[in-house]
Amino acid sequence: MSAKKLEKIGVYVCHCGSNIAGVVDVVDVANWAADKLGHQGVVIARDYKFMCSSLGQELIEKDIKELGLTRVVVAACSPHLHEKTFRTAAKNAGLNPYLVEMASIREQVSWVHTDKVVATAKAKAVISGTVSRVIENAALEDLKVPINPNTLVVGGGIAGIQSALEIANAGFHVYLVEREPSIGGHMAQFDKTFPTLDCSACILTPRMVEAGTHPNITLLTWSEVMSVTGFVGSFNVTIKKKARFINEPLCTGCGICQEKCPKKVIDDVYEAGLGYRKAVYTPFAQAVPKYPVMDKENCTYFLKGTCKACEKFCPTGAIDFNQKDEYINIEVGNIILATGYDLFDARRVSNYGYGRLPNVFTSLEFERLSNAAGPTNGDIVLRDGKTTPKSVGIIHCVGSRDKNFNNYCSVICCMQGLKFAHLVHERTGATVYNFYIDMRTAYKAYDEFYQRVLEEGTLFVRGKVAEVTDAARNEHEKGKLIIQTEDTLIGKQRRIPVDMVILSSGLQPRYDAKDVGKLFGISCSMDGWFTEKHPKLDPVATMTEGIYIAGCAQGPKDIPSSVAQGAAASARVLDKILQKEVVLEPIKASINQEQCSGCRICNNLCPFNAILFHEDRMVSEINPALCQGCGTCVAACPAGAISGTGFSNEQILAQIDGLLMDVNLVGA
Amino acid sequence: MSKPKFAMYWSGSCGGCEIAVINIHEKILDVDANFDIAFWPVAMDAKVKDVEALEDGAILLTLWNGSIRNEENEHMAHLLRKKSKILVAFGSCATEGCIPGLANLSPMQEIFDVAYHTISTDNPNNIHPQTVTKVPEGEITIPALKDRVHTLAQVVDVDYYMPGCPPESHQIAAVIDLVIQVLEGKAQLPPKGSVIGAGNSTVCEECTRKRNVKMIKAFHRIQEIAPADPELCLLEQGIPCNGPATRSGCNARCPAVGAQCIGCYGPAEGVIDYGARLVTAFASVIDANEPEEIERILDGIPDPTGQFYRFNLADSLFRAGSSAFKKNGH
Amino acid sequence: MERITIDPITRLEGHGKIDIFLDANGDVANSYFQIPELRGFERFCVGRPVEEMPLLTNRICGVCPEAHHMAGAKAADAVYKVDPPRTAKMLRELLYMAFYATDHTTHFYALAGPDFIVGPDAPVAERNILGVIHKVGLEIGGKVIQMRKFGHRTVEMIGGRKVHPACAIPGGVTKILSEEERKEIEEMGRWAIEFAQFSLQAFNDIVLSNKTYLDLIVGDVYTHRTYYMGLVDENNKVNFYDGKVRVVDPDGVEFCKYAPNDYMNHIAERVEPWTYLKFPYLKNVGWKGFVDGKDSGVYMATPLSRLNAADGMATPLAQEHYEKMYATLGGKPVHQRLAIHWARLIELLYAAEHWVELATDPEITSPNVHTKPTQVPTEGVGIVEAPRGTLTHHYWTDERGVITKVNLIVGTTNNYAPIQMSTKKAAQNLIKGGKVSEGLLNMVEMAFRAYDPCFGCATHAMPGQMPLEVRLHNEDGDLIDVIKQFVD
Amino acid sequence: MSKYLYYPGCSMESSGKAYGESINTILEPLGIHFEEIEDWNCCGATEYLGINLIPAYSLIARNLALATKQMNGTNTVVAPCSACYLNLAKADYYMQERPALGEKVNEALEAGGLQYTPGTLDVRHLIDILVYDVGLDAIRSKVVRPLKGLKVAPYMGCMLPRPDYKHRWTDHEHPTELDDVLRALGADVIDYPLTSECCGGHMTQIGPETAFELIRRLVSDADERGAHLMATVCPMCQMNVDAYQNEMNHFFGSDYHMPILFFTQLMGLAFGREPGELGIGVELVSSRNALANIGVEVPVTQEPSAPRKKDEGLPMPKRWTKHEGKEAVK
Amino acid sequence: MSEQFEPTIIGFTCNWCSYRAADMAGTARMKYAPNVRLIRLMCSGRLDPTFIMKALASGADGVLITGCHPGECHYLEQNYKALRRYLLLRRVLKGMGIAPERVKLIWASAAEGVKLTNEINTFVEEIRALGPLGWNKKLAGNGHKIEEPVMEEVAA
Repeated sequence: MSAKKLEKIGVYVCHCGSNIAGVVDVVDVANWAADKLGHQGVVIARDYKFMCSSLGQELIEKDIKELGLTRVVVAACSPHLHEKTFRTAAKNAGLNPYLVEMASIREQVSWVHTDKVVATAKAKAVISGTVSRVIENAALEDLKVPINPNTLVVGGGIAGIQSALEIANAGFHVYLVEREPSIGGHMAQFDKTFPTLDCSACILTPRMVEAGTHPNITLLTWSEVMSVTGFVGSFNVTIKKKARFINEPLCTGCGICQEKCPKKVIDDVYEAGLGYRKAVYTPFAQAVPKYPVMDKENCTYFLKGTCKACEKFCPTGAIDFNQKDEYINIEVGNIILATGYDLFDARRVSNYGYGRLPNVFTSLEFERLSNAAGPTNGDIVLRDGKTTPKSVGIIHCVGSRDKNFNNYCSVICCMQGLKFAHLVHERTGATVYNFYIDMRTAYKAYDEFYQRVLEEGTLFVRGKVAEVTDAARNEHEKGKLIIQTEDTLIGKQRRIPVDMVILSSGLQPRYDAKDVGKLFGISCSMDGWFTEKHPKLDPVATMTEGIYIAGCAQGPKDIPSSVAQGAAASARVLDKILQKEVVLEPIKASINQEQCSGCRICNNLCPFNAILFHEDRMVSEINPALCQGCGTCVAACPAGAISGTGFSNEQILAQIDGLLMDVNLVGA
Repeated sequence: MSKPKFAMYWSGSCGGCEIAVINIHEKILDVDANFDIAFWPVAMDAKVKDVEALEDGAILLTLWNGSIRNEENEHMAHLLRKKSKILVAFGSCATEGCIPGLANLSPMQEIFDVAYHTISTDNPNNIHPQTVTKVPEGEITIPALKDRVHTLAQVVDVDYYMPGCPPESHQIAAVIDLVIQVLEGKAQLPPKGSVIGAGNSTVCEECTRKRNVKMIKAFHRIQEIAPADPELCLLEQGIPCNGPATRSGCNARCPAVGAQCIGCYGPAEGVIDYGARLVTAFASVIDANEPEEIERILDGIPDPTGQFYRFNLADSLFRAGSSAFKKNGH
Repeated sequence: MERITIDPITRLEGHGKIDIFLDANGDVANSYFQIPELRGFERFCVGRPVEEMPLLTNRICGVCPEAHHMAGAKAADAVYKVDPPRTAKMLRELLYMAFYATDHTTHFYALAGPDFIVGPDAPVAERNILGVIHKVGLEIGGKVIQMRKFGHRTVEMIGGRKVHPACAIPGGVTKILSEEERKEIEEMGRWAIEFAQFSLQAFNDIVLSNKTYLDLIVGDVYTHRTYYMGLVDENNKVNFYDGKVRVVDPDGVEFCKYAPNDYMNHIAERVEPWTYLKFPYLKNVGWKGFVDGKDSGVYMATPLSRLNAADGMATPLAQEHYEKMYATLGGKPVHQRLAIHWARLIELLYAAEHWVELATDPEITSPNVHTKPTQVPTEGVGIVEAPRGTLTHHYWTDERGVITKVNLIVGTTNNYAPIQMSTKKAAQNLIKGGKVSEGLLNMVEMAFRAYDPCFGCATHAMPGQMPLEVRLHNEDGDLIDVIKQFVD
Repeated sequence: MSKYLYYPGCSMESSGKAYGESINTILEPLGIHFEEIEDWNCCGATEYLGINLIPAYSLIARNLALATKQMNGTNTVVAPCSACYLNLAKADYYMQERPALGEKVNEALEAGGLQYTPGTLDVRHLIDILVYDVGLDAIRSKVVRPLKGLKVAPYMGCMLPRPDYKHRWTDHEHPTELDDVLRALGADVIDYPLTSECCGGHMTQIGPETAFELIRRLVSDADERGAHLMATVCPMCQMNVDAYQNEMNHFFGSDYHMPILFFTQLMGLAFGREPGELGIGVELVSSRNALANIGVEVPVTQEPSAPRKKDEGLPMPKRWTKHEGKEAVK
Repeated sequence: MSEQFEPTIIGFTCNWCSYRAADMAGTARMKYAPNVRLIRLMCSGRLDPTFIMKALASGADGVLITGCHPGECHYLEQNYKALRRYLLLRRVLKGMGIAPERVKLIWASAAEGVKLTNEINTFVEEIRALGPLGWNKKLAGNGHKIEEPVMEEVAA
C-alpha cells in the first residue's frame, strides 16, 4: 500500500428490491466493506432498498456533505443504467462526478448466480475491486468545443435534399455535395412511387428546385469530398469540383449544346444503361442545377481534337474546354452522409440470365422503361424495342436473403415488385407472375396495395426461382423465357414461359462505402452499410461525434423512411448548432512530451488520426478533440509515455488487486 | 576533518560495473578527493570486519552491483544496507537481474545437471559441488546458491536505482558530480526510489536513425539483412530492436553501430513490466489482421521470452519461469 | 552399475576462500582454493537465438567481455559455416587488440602493480591503484589513464559500447569504419606503441633492476613445471584472435596442436565437490591430482604460457623483447609464475603494434563487412585467446539457429589447477609454525594474482576478483584463525 | 516451355482417344510440356465415390501421391477429363477440410509406401491452364485457319464448373471459358444456355430414358440455335452426345444430326493441322458437313443509330465477369 | 466449499460489446459460473499485456479477454490490435512455462449474451482442468521477501 493519505470512501450497496438482496446478503456485504476495506479508506458503508431513488441519492449527497467523502462506490446495477444518475448526485453535492464508480452486482452477480454464499463472495470481490479502482480515479472536467454553424451534406438524393432543406430553413448554411451532375438521386429515375402511385418527378422536382435556389444552400454537384480533417464543431473539408467545361455564370441551360453534340453515349447512370445521352448532357430535363457537364472520356474534341460543335452553337459562349478541376476548402461543424445505395448487380445471379438473355430486365431498367420520360416514352416493350410482352414474370429477392449474395432483406423489393405488377397490368394488360419467398408489405397502406394488386389478377408463385432460361423443351416454350421454380404452395416444380422477366434486385452499399467511411472516420457493418451509434435508440448518429447518416447509406429503406431519417439527422445537427458548443466525454489519451521518445509506434494505431508526429521536436502528440478514448495507444506505448483518463493504468491495476484481494487473503 | 565514507560492492556480477567505474578515468581522483573510501574490493584492500565494526549508517553512499545469487550475497546486502545512509542499486544485475537472471527460466537442479555434465566434463561419478565437504584434513564449505536470481530491491530497501549493463561512464561521472554538489550543498538529492544516471524516455529518443509510421510484414534476424540500412530505424527494417521500450541514457550506442538495442537499460520511467511494453510495441507494428498471417510474422521472433526479458526477467511481474519455483531435486 | 550422486544442500555461510590446514607443527598440510558460485550460462543460453550468444556471453565477464564477444561470434560463424569478409575479421581483431592493450595495462598497473611498485609488504592502505599513482606520480598515472581511454575509445567506435560491445554477428560485423574514425584509431594505436615500450622500460627499471623482486620472480616459491597452452598462427607466432591451439610440455617440446573444433579430444574437465569451478586438464595425459610435471595433465594458459607455447611474436618490437625475456630467464620454457607479468607487457607491445598494422590496412574501411549465412545452422566451435587464457565456445543449434546445447571452457578455468597448486606451495613456503602476517598473506595472494584470475569467467558467476579468506585449522581440523581480506 | 504434371485418365486411351491425340498436337505450339504421372491409376470416375468413400479417395489420392514424387519445377497437375479433374480436386480439398479423412487415406497409402499432404498440388483442368496460363492472345496468335463461319455450341458439361473449389471459373452457373477459347479460334460461338447442364453421365447404362431426355435437350437446343456442331471439354459428355444420339433419335422418333467434337480438335484445325491427325472422322455423328462451313462469311450486326425509331433495338448490358474492376461490396 | 478446485478468473470486457453482452445476460437472467470477475475497458484495444500478467502474477488462474467481432469494433479496428498482442503474449507465456491456454480471447457482440455465458462456462472448465496457477503463492506477494514456494496450492 502506498504511503499517500487515505481517501474518504463511501460504499452504497443497493438491494434493488429483491433483485439483488434476494441473492446477495447485502447487509453482510455492507458490514464487510466497512470492516475489511477500512484500510482502503472506506469510512461509511450503507445498504439501501433503492439507491437510484431520490431518497437513495440524497443519502449519498448527505454523506458527501457531512462526512466529506472524496470517493463514492455504488454497488448496484450496470453503470450503463445509472452511472449518470449517481454522478449527477455527486455533482449536486459538490463532488467531482468522475470520482464516483459503480460496481455491477446485479447484472454480474445476483441475476446470473444462484448460490447465495458464492454470489455474496463475488459481490464482495467486485466491490473490493471497484473501491481499489476509485481511489485512483481523478477529478475530470468535461471538454467543451465550439460548433461551427455550417453543415456539410454529402449526397443529393431525397434523404440528402431533405436534410439540407431542414437545416437551411432553420436559417443555417448548408453545403450540399453530389457527385453526379444533378441532385435527385435514384428517386429521380422512378416513374411512380408506391403505394400511392404518385409520379416521382412530380413530388421530387419541387424539392430539388427549392434546394437548388435556397439562399442558405451552396449546391456543389459534379463534386466529391477529397479529405476531411478536424473534429466535431470544426471539420475542415476539401471538395473537388470536377471541371464541367461549362462556364456556369454564362450558361442558361438552353440545351442547344446537347442537341448539337454529335456523340451519342449509352447512359448507364440515369437511364440505367437502357438509353442514350450526348457527350455533353444534363442527365434529365428537370436536372438541378440546369448546367450540363461535358463527359471528357467520350467527347470527340477531347478524343480527336476536333468537333467543338457545342462551342460553335452555344449562344452565350459558355463552353470552356480549358476548365480545370477546382478544389474548395470549407469549414463545417457537422456532417450528414446520405450517400445512398447501389443496385445489386443482377448479372451475378447468372442463372437468371440477366446480361445474357435480352428480355431479362432489372428493376431500375424497368423504372426507366415505364417512365414517360424514359427511353421508350413509357412504352413497356421487350429489348427489341417494339414488341409488347404478353406475359411478364417478376422475381423478388434477387441478391437479397441469399447466402450466396446478401443475407439481408432489401426492404423495398416486395413493394417495388407489386408496383411493377400493377404498372404492367395497367399499361399492357399482360399476364403477370410474381415470384416471392415471403411477401413483406409492412407500413402504412402497403398491404392494402398488395390486396389491390391481387385483385388486379396478378398471379403469385411462392418459391425461389431456380433459373431463367431460353432453352425450350417443347413447342409452347419455344421463343419464350422459361422460369423454372418450385411452387411451394402446391409443392411442385413448375416451368412458366413468359416474354419478359423483371428482376427485383436488392439494394447494396455503395461500392466505395468503405473508403467513404474511412474518409469520414466511421465504420461499416459486415454488410457494408454505415454503422449507426445505436441500432434502435440512435439510428442517425455515428460513433464519430458530429458525423450523421441518413437514407439508404445506413441500410435499405423506402422513400418515406429516407425522408424521415434525413429530417431526423438534421434535427440532431440543429440541436448541436443551437448549443453553440459540444461537450466531449473526458475519457482521453495524452502523451507526456518529456517521456515520448518519438518512436512513432503509436502513429499507425489511431483510426481517428488523433495522433500527430512533430518532425521538429521528434515527439508525438494527441489532439484531445479527435481522440475517442479507446485507449489503444495507451496500451501500446513502449515508453509508457501515454496515459488515459478514466481508464488509467493505475485504476485498472488497482482494480485487479482489489478483485483478487480474497485470493491473496487465503490463510490470512 | 573526516570525509564522508563511500563504498562499492559486487555480488553475483561480472565485474563490468567495476570496470565502468574505473572508466570514468580522472573523475576517480575526485572520488578519492571527496570521499573516504571505506570499502571497495576492486580498488583496494579492505576487511569485512571493518565494515561490521562501523556503526549503522556510517557509510554515506554505497554503490551495489550484482544480483543476489547466493546466501552470502544476501547476507552482505543486509550488512551494507544497515551501514549505509544511501544504498544505490548499481547496474543491471542489481536493478533487474540482468542476463544471469535468465537462469530463472530453469530450476537450479537443471543448471547443475547441465554445467557438470557438458561434453568436455569428465564426471563418471556424477559429482556435484556441495556446501559442505569432508576432506582428509577436515570440513570445508561453500555458500549455497538460491533457487533463483533476485534483484537487490527484492531483499533489502533500496534508495536509488542506476540502470545499465554496465552504466555508461559519462552517466556515472554525472552522478558522482551530483553527489559531490549535494555534499557542497549546491544540489538536492532526487526523491527516494528515483532512477538516477539515466533518462526518463527510451533509446529512440537518443537514436539518430530516421523513423516513419511503422508497419512491418516480417521480422528478420540481424544476420539475415546485415549490414542494415545505416539511416533507417532498425525496427522498421524488421530487426527486433528493444530500443522503443528501453530507458534512454546510453546515447543509443548499439544502434549507432548497426546493432539492435538489447535492452540493458531496462524499462522507462513508471513502467511496471518491461516485457509487456515490448509485447505491445512489437505487436503494434505488425501489418496483418488474419491470425494465420500474424502467427507467420511472429515466427520471425524465435525466442520472444528471451527477447523481451533478456535483462529484466528477475524484476518482471512473474520474476521467473514457473519451473524455477520447483525445489531442487523436485 | 552403481551410481553416486552428490547434490548441493542448502545452508547459509561461505566466502570465496582458501582453506589452509596445518599439521601438528603448524606447518601447512594442505590448502583449498574454492570458488563459491555458478550462474549456469550453459543452461540458460539454450533456447536463445545463436546471434545473441556474443551478447549474452559478454555478461559472463565484464573484465574481458570482448573475448567472449569474439569467441561467441566465431562459434556462431562456425554454426552457419560462414566465412566473414576480410574486413570484418580485421575490424573484430582491431577491436580486440585495443581491448588487449587496455586490459593488460589495467592489470599491470592497477592489480599487479601495487605488489612491485608499492611493494609486497607496504601498508594495506597504499597497496592500491591510487597508491601506485602516488608512488609513480600523476604524470605516469595520467599515461595509464590515457592508455585506457584510447583503448576504450577504439572499442567503443567499432563495438558501440566500451564494456560489452555489440558489433559482431554471425558472418561479420554490423559496423562500417569511416576514414575519420580510422585515422583517429591509427593515431591512438601509435601512442599505444610508445606507451607499451615505456611500460617495459618501467618494468625493467623498477622490477628487474631490483634484486629482491628479481629473486622473487626466479625463486622456487613461485615455480611450477607444467604444460603450456596458447593460440598460434600458421608460423607458430602468438595470435590472440585466430589460429590453432598449441600445447608444449614442461621441456618446451610441442605436445599437440589442434584446430578449435577438435578441442574435445584434447581437453577434459574434472569436478570436485568442494568448489563450483571445474578443473580442466590434458585428456591425453590424464588427471593425476594437483601435481606438476610431465605426467600430470595440469597445464597453464596465461601470457607466459602463450609465449612458451609459441615460437615468437608476429611483430618486430615485441619479438625483440620476447628474445630478451628468455635470454634473461634462461631459455624456454619459463616456469616462474611471476614472469607472467613480464610476458603480459610483451603482449601489450604486440597488441599495440598489430593495432596499428590493422588500422593502416587499406581494406579496413571497406563497406564489405558481412557475409549472409546461407547454410543450415548446426554446430560450431570458436576459440580465441582471452588475456587470462584460451577461451573456447562450443554451440549446437536447431535448423532455425536456436541454441540447443552450449559448452564453455573459459580463460581462467584453464589455470584453476595451477593456481590451487601455486597458492598451496606459497603457503607451504611462507607459513611456518603457524605464524602468519599480513605481509606473508599478501605474498600468498601474489601467487595467484600473477595469473590475473578472473573468476567472473571461471564460474560464469563471480566478479573478476574476489574476496579471499584464509582459514587456519589445527591438526584436528578445528578452526584456529581466520584472516579475511579483499584482494584485487 | 512451361511444365505440367499430366494425368490423362482412362478414357484418353479408349473413348476419348481423339481427345488425347488432338491434345498432343497443340501442346508444342503453345509451349506446354506435359510430364505424365508414372503408374497412374483410374480415378474411379463418377460411381466409386458413391459406393465407398475411403477406398475411393485412396484410389484417387494415390495419383496425387505419385505426382508429388515428380514435382520438380511445378506442382500443377493437369487433367483433361472433367471427371478426373473433379475427383482429383475433390480428394485434395476434402483431405484438407476433413483431417480425419486425410489421415485414413494416408494410412491406406502407407501400405504402398506412399503419402500425400493435401494442398501440396494444384489440380487444374486443361482448359483452365489454356485460358489462364497460356492465355487467349497466345492461342489467337497460333491460329492459321480461323474457324470463321463455323457455328459452335460451347458445351462445358456439369462436372467442370461445379463445385468450384478454388474459384477458377468466371461463373459456375454459366462459365464462359470455352466460349472465349472458341472465339479466339475465330469460330461463331452461339449463346448456349445449357453449357453447364448434365449429359446424363452413366445414366445411359442404368436409366437410358432419363439420359436420352437430357441428351435430347442438349442436342435439340444446339440445333434450335443453328449450331453446326458442339464442342466439349469432357470425354463423357462427348461419348454420351455422340454415341447415344442415334438411340436417342430412335427413342423420341426425332432426327437430330449434331456432331460433337473436343475443343482441342477444333484448336488443332485452327492451328492448321489436318482432320486425320486430330482423330476427326471417328466420331459417330459425322462432323463432315459441319466442318464444310469453315470459311463462310457472316455479316456482323451493327450498333443502333439515332434518332430512335419505334422498331429500334435497345442496347444490352455488358456480360458479367467476376474480374470486373468496380465490383459491388462483398 | 466443495472439493473441486474453483478457479479465479479475471475477465476484460469492451464497454461497447462484451460488457453489454454481460448486462444482457443479466437482464435475461442467464446463469453462469461465478468464477469470472469482470473489468470494463473502453475497448479491447486498451488491454495492456501488463494487465494480464499482473492478474496472473497476483493470483488469477486464468484471464478471459473479450472484444467486438472483427470488423465490428466500435473504434473501427482496434480489436485487431488486441488480437496481435494476444497472439504474441501467448508465446511469451509459453516461454515462461505458463500454459498459454490460461489466457483466452473471444469475440462477443452486445447481442451475444448467450455466447458470452457459454464461453465463460467453457473457459472456467478449461481452467479447472489446467488446475491452479497460484503465482501469488510462488512469489511472496510484493516479491520483496523471499519465501519458499508452496508446491501444493490450496483451492481459493
